[in-house]
Amino acid sequence: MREQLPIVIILGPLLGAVLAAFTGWFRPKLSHPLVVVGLAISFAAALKLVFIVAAVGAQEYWLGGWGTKPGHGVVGIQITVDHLNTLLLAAVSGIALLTALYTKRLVDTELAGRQRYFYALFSLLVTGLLGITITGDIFNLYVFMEIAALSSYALIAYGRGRAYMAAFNYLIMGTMGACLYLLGVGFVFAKTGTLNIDDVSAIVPALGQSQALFVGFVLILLGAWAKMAFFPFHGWLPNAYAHAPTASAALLAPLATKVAVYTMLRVMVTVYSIDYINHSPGIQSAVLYLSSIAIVVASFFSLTQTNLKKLASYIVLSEIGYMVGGAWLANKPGLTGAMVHVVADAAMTSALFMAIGCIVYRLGQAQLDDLKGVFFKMPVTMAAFVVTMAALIGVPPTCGFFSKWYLIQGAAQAGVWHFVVALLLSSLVKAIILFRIIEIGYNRVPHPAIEGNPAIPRNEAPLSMLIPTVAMALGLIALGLGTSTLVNTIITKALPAALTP
Amino acid sequence: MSALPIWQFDVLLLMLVLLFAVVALSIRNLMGAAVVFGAYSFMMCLIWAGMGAVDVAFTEAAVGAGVSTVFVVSTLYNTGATVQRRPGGLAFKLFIGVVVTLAGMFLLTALPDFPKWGDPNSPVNATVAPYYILNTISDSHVPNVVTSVLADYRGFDTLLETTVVFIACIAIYSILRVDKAKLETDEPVVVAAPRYDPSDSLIVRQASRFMVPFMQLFALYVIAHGHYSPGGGFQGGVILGASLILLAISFDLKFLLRQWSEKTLMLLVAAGVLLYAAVGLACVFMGGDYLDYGYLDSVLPGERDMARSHGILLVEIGVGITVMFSMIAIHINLASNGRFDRGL
Amino acid sequence: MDILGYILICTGLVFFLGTTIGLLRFPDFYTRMHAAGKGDTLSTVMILLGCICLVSMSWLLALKILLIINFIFIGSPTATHAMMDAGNKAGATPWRKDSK
Amino acid sequence: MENLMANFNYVIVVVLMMIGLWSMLAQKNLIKKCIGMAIFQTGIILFFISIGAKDNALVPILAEAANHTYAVPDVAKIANPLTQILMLTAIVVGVATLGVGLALAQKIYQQHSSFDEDEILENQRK
Repeated sequence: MREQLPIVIILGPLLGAVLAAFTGWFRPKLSHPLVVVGLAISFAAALKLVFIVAAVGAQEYWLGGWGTKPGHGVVGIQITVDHLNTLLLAAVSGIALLTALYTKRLVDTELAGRQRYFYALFSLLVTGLLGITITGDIFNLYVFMEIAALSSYALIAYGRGRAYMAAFNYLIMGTMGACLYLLGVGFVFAKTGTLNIDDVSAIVPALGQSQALFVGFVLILLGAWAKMAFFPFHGWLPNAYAHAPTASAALLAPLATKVAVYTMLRVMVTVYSIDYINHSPGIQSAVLYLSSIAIVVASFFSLTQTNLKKLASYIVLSEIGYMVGGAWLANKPGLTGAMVHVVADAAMTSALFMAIGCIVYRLGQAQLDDLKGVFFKMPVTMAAFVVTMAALIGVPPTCGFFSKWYLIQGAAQAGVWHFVVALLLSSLVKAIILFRIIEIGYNRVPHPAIEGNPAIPRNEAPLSMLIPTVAMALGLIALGLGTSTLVNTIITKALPAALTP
Repeated sequence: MSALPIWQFDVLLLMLVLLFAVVALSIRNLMGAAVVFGAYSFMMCLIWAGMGAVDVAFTEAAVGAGVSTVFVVSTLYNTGATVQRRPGGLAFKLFIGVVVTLAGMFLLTALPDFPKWGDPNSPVNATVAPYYILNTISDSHVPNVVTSVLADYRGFDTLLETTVVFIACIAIYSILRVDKAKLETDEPVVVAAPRYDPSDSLIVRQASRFMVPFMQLFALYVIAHGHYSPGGGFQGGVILGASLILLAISFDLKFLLRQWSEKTLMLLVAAGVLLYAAVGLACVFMGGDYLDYGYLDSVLPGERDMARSHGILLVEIGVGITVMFSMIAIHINLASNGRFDRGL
Repeated sequence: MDILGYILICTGLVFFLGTTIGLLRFPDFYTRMHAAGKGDTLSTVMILLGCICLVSMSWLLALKILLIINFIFIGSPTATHAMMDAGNKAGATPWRKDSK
Repeated sequence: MENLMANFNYVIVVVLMMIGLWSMLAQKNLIKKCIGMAIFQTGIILFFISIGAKDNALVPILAEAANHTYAVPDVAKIANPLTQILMLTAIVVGVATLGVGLALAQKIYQQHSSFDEDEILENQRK
């Protein structure tokens, strides 16, 4: 059964979604458990594979048994679990599982009467994201991309009102990204004749300086950037995530962009080699400048926001700059930092949106001014929130610190000082935001002792939401403590061997 | 069956395609734009058929030109159909124009690097693809190479593609479907004045009543004969769906919903995906990899290659079911504004 | 047989030309639809009949083409009728000799 | 110039792509955006079919020799099946996206009685 594990990761959420679509008509209550079971199976398989990969190396799986044929390469579709994606697979399925448990109450209240297909779409989105991560075939990746994209449009549109326009804009940008990616795949395919990532990467160096391959590379990158809302293409993201129902945003925000970053990493590291980037210094420095701009601009926009959800969306945007920049430093600490940060940021954003979801659930809205006294009202939630923000700032025992440390190290090594400045600046901005929220949450309430009225009643979010939130926040610290182990056992092996240390 | 690419003819068609694209985007009447877009798709079909891609041309004729146009038209039926010209915004349009032109120039720089058009020894034609042509008979005994690659060698893509259709269906359902009970209080509904109701006409009704059985027969032939001739689950499913959409248009939605209730439709959409996924899962339980139909030889008649052939038929049926019912469900949703009562 | 096929196809093309001219030159919606509906059907059927003559070796193919002809014979006039009817309901006024 | 004629398909692909992309980004009408998206997609499909085309090639359906047997096919004379499969998938994905886009546009029209992006944004600001 062990060799079937890679496909189980995909099949769990896929079958869970299809079955949930059935039970939505007979026993609507059954949809949620089915999806949770599917995600749990997927998570278990992904976790097992992390250990297998760490112990024995990459696992390959050929759909339909169509593997390598002499003279033709791989004729079928291959899915691969290797050092580069195994951690992200575990993170995606794990976060999705926790989010699925967490969203139960939110969906019952926020989307009452309309939740027939919510969990099916939720699970299909996870299928798409896991598929993008696991696949070893560049065209198959496109199909998974569209699966994830179509379900996320629907999940955002659940928000109604302005969410429709946000979803439509996302649809246009997302389709543009996917089309550019597909065109890039076409260019690569035209020069190499194969779609399998391993085969392509074996052929690419032999072709030398090929303009078609270069154009394909740029197109694929542009596609991935449109999908991850990197700086020039970022317009859709804040509206989409802020107007989406909290239940959808809690899943979309942590995972969708991170998986797009992974796509970029996969293309940079495996499909093309990292030398390819070192040989085009003009583009490298341009992208580094873009990422710095992305970080700074997004950070300042997050300062001006008054809505908690929108603020968090801008934080997501600035984090994307970290990862793109780190990857494009194209040296060892930079890439390590980007790879660690993909996983760490998925966890951090997830915890952030979960905490915000708890607040929204109790307060009904998420304007900053509504947070008055929230620390007295929901102390546990806010504790998780503070831990999350600390992780985003980069306070030592949390995972945010370590990835940021690697990134700064990489930037210093490459001598890209503007990136260092941007990183520190964004940490500063996040610290300001945190203190502002603390100030609003603690101080703007008339002190109960002075006014003589009883203390603000504690009114925590329900346990089904609180436990995943707290678990996620604790996970941030655990992940931080385990970072060095993960880097040593898995991530170093994912780095290309030719990289200068 | 030969397809001789007369290249002058191709060039003419390509220019026409460009013209149609420009017209479809510049025309101010949106209904007209939809129709021109349909014509554009048909032109594309011709080009592709000329390059030997009959299956693609068939699918585009059924999906791109047929069903897409119906979708656009039924959307417009519920809404306004003209573009109001508004002043301003020229600078933005110009800016985008410059950006897009630069992008196009960038793409054109790769042109000299491409293998020559029609070269049988180009990487694409000489690396992986020959395997399929040489081995399709011995592997699965399916002479239509497209079908065997679609459902067997790259069957996973097709499973996901079916899933995409399924997602589109449930996504549109959850976006548009509104509860009739809530309708009065919840959202205002803009109903365009009905322009033309074909169900008035006896001729249209009788003609479509006469045509529908033939269409369905043809669709079943396309699915079942997909191993030997162009076609398969997608094309057949779309035609089956189109035959019922024709009924829905020429009679009314109620007529269709009497036979296929909303629940049945939506369940069958999921059933097709489930059938496909279950066939794949059965292969795992028989000891093979996922979607390795060869391992089904103990339950299906014939040796491994015939088991593959039958497995392909099974999954094509699954594809057909999903595509057929999702096309109908999407049409009903779009045409009736999610109210499932009346519409185009 | 081949010659018959070519003759049929050429005749069909002539009718097609007539259709096109009619579509462009006739004065109002109804006469244009009349040209399009009638000429189009006849010319397509003739071209397809010509094709049958050219592929007379294959009976299956000929049968398929016959089915297509059958379809066009039903579909095309019905579509023309539906469009005419729609035009009538939308209030397109017919052209008269005395109207300019 | 000869190069241009030899690769005429690719030039058309690039132009179609430019038209589609411009329309997706610059047009204000939601339906026009959807149509532009579809044009972009068909352009890409044309690209894939073009790279898989072969001169004087037959359709990728093997001809039966006699009695359910098949001769070994001449690969150079049979069009590339692989690109065709990929594009079958892309067409279906395209229509799925178009459908979702139209559904969203319809919902937006219900709220704002307009397909015009500027007008919708103005409405939202109120």
